[in-house]
Amino acid sequence: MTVYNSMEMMIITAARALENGSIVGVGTGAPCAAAMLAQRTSSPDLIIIFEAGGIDPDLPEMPISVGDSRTFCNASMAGSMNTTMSLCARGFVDYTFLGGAQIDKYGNLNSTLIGAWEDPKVRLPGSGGANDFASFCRKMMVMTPQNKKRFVEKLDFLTTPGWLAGKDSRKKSGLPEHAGPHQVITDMSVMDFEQDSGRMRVVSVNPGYSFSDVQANCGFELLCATELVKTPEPTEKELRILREQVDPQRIVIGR
Amino acid sequence: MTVYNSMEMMIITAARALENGSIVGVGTGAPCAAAMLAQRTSSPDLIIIFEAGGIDPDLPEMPISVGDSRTFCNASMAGSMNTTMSLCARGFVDYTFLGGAQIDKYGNLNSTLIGAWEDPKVRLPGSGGANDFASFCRKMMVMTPQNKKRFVEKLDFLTTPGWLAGKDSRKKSGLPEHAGPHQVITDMSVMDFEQDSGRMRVVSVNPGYSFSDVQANCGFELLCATELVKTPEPTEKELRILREQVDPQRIVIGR
Amino acid sequence: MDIQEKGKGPLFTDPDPDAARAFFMKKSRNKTDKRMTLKQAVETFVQDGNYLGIGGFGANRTPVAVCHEIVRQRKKNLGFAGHTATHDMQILSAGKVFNRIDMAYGIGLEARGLSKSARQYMESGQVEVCEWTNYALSLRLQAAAMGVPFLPIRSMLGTQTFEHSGAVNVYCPFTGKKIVLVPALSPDVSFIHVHEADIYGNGLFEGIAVADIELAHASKRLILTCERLVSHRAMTRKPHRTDIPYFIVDAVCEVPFGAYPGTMPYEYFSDEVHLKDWLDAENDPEKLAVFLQKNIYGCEDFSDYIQVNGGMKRLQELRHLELLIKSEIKDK
Amino acid sequence: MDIQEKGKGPLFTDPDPDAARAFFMKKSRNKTDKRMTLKQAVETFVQDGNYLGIGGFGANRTPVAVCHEIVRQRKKNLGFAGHTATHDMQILSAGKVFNRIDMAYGIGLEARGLSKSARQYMESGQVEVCEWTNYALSLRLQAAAMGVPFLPIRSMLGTQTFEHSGAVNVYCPFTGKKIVLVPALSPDVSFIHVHEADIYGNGLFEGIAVADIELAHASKRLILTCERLVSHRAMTRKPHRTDIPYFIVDAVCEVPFGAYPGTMPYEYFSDEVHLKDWLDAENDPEKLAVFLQKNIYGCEDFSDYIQVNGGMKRLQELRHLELLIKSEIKDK
Repeated sequence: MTVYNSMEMMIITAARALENGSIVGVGTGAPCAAAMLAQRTSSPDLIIIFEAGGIDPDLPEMPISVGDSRTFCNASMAGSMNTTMSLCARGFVDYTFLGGAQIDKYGNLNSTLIGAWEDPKVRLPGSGGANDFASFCRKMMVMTPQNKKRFVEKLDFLTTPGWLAGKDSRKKSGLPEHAGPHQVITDMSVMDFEQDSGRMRVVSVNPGYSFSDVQANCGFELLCATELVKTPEPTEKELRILREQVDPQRIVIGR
Repeated sequence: MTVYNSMEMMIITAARALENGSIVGVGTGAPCAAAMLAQRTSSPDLIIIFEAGGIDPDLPEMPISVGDSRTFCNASMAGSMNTTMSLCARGFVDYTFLGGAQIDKYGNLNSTLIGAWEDPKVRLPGSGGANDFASFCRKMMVMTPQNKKRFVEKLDFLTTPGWLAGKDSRKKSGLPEHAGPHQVITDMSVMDFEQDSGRMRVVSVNPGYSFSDVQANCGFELLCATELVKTPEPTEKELRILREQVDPQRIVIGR
Repeated sequence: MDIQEKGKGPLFTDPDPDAARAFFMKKSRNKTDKRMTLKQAVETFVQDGNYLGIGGFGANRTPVAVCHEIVRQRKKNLGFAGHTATHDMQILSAGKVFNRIDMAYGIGLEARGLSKSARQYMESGQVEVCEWTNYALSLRLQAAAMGVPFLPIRSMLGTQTFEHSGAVNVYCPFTGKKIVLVPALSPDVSFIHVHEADIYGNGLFEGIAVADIELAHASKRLILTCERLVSHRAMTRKPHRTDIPYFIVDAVCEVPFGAYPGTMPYEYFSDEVHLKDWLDAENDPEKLAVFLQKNIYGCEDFSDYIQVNGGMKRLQELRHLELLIKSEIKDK
Repeated sequence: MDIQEKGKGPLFTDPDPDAARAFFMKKSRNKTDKRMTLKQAVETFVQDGNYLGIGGFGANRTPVAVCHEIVRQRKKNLGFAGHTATHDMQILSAGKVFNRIDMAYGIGLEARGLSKSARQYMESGQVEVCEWTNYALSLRLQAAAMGVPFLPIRSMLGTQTFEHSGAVNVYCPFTGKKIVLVPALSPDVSFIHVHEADIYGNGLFEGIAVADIELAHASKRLILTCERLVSHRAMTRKPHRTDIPYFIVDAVCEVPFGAYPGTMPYEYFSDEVHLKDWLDAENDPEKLAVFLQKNIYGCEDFSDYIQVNGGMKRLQELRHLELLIKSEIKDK
């Protein structure tokens, strides 16, 4: 029987979600690994772009920075931040992967601070390009470990927009149409967002986990798909390519 | 005694007006000849820029188009229209030369049409970059033949801003500060604009002309400087450089 | 937003970025071989009534071959953005293929004179006009390229150019000063002539960019004509030189000398003799008809047109002019 | 303009383009030899209390040498724009030289971890913060570069990032939809590290531009550090490669490896070992003091710093890493 760790499972699940022939805006780490794996498995025509200006690189290895030379290695274009952000704003970017210290039931993210604005317990990096990507890109993906510290009823700070206070509220906000949270991939489950309410909903659980395990590790009430399925396990091929070609130094999958 | 034609006189007078170490945005023809002459006489450090993106070229000959290859020949930069216009908007461009079919007493220009908008007698090219240059550049210069058809009480169409309805009106309009009409150079005289009113004023008359000649060839009432002087005549050196180095084919001075 | 004044001019295109998003979301991102003949490209992507964007400036790096093909195919009721439209407008006017124009500069050929065809067509009442400035049109394209509905500009204020434009002015919330907002402009289809392109549509040009980067991204469809095709490898070896990324491009047409009789930087200078012939022909309708038959309607494609006007020998002379090389070779 | 909502964040700079115009009008346009030592340049152009702009992205083509010099000269009460400020912010925080920041991304070093110095300094209450996104800061610089008081952006809406920013939102006069306006940002002085520059200040870089073109034009004063000086002739031979025109530049400092320990495209890769040493040193105040003494305060200039960290031998390894060349040479 195949042995793999939860990070490998998350990356492989994310890779499968990326439609061939689409464009994904990624950062470093797990999301980049997922995109590179997708290119080598189900989505050979997946196009990767980076916030700092790298467009359609042929990644020789995982970049350390969103702006290092790997991000435009043999690329179609080495542009600028405005090149990438303009493409996102015009609807050219189909997927983006974002994360944060906290996420709520509408997929809103906090990467700014823990505690109160006036006197934060912990100051975090801030939005970076996350708020822009989440505002512009069609489908926002989140990869994160499942626990109550991260999945909270109320964010300490709303850095990056999910469905805000529900789908209607995002529509009213003035944010671009045809964009919003799409999938949340954790070590226990895969979740999407209910059509009308925009609330997080468990659609599949990973091997060894049940819906109640997921709910028990979430700080807010989760919806459950009418037909809850098991998340398909990684194949030998996916694991081999991930380990040998995408992350041979185990920088991400070794965590 | 030196022989020269009125076009040569106008170009040489304009060249003398261009302060060394400043930046001038020019088009083709006489203004470009004036700038090239200035670089070869009184203003060796004059910088020329073109609307289409040519910045600080070493002009090998007079360009035929504001965007032809001469306009960025051995230039510091071959940029874009936005590069040039942004520099103008930020106050980097000290002079610009503009013209038109009609000019009024406040230095407003018409290059759009003759007759009425609804049914023009003659349709002209339009603003092009003139309205932008006149709005942004510090000192707008005009070189034009002096006659009543061109110097009119009321423009058929206000394409490009001079002092609008007077200095205050330009201030109130929202147009950038530190910019406006500076000098009008004709075959008969040199005119500036009165400090407070922004009305056109004759400051010097060319050899063989008097203020009344100028007024007689102007469709509106001109002001006259308290000390009206004679426009200095071209020197042999200026004429030689203009004829031999700037416009050897007499494209402009042959008109 | 409190509008202080509003231009009377018509908007020929929808400035709403969400409409553009809906279109771009469906546009293929695939790296497919996009080569076509120019005939195919214009047949496929230019529909009667479309709004066009034309690259270059004046007669410099202008996609002249595309203008010929549009006239040859006798397209109708087109609109276009005239930011220093010179020889291109002269061609389209001779063919009477458009009925509306966003006009910043047209009719004139800069220092060369005025085009009678363009002038008469503009005065004929057959063309609806909206007034702009060159920079305003450039910013309208940039707004569309950025996916925003407008951009601010500090020119046009206090003039009739504003009154007859489609712009508005408002008070700036940060400075309290009046400022103009120009609406985004998304052409249905645009044409840009570049030096090099690969078969997927990555494009590169030399010299000034004018407003071509903005135009490329603003346009729903984009046809690149190029002096020469190069390998994808050659493009990706120097990604910082790519001016246009492949996935915004719909067709790639290799059209050597595609900017003739205009200038192509470092390749060939404008053919002033031929451009003068154009202007002269316009003085007499019958002369013009013959001229158009000879140079456009009677030509199978653009290479015929080049042949008719001196072919390689003439182009060699224009190359020398462009590179400031004296054509005469002294006898030894 | 009817403001719907207004961010609570402070504006550290004046967004009025007329104020910038008054400054730029007086700036010399002369082609003078602008070479200086970095020490001179920072002494001359960086005053306590200035607002800084720092080029590059993350630790890529970042003017690290300038950050060292600012700390070495113990500047005080500076402000700066943190658009993906990583190692640069780490250095400035260790030196405690700033007291306000426009923050889009900071503290973190991307995948490398978080800087304790930066975090503790940001949590110390000594730093006034205004929240932004990376794109918002890039557009704020672009607005200043364009000489307009603001630019529109469709992100930030509905979030606390907006609430704690200095932006406003309004209804678009063309679409009726809500849109955010971000105010222009003009740094007092900025620093950009490029591959090549001439003595007048024309600058050229390879690879991604990030927001450096916008930053260069937005800034009142601009210091270029370059890997190598080249002749003015060499620059003007390919004017379409010039990224920064000379007359917006105040000083040109030739600082080879000036982006070390960050990446310089096609020249050298980041020194991850040294960057880890930085992060480790921050775990213990005394260790950090010793580390800073060794790497900054105790160094005469940046070349000392390079020497202290392995000099040419290490840089050769980093060059191989950057070019994906295996360093080991097999025995024949």
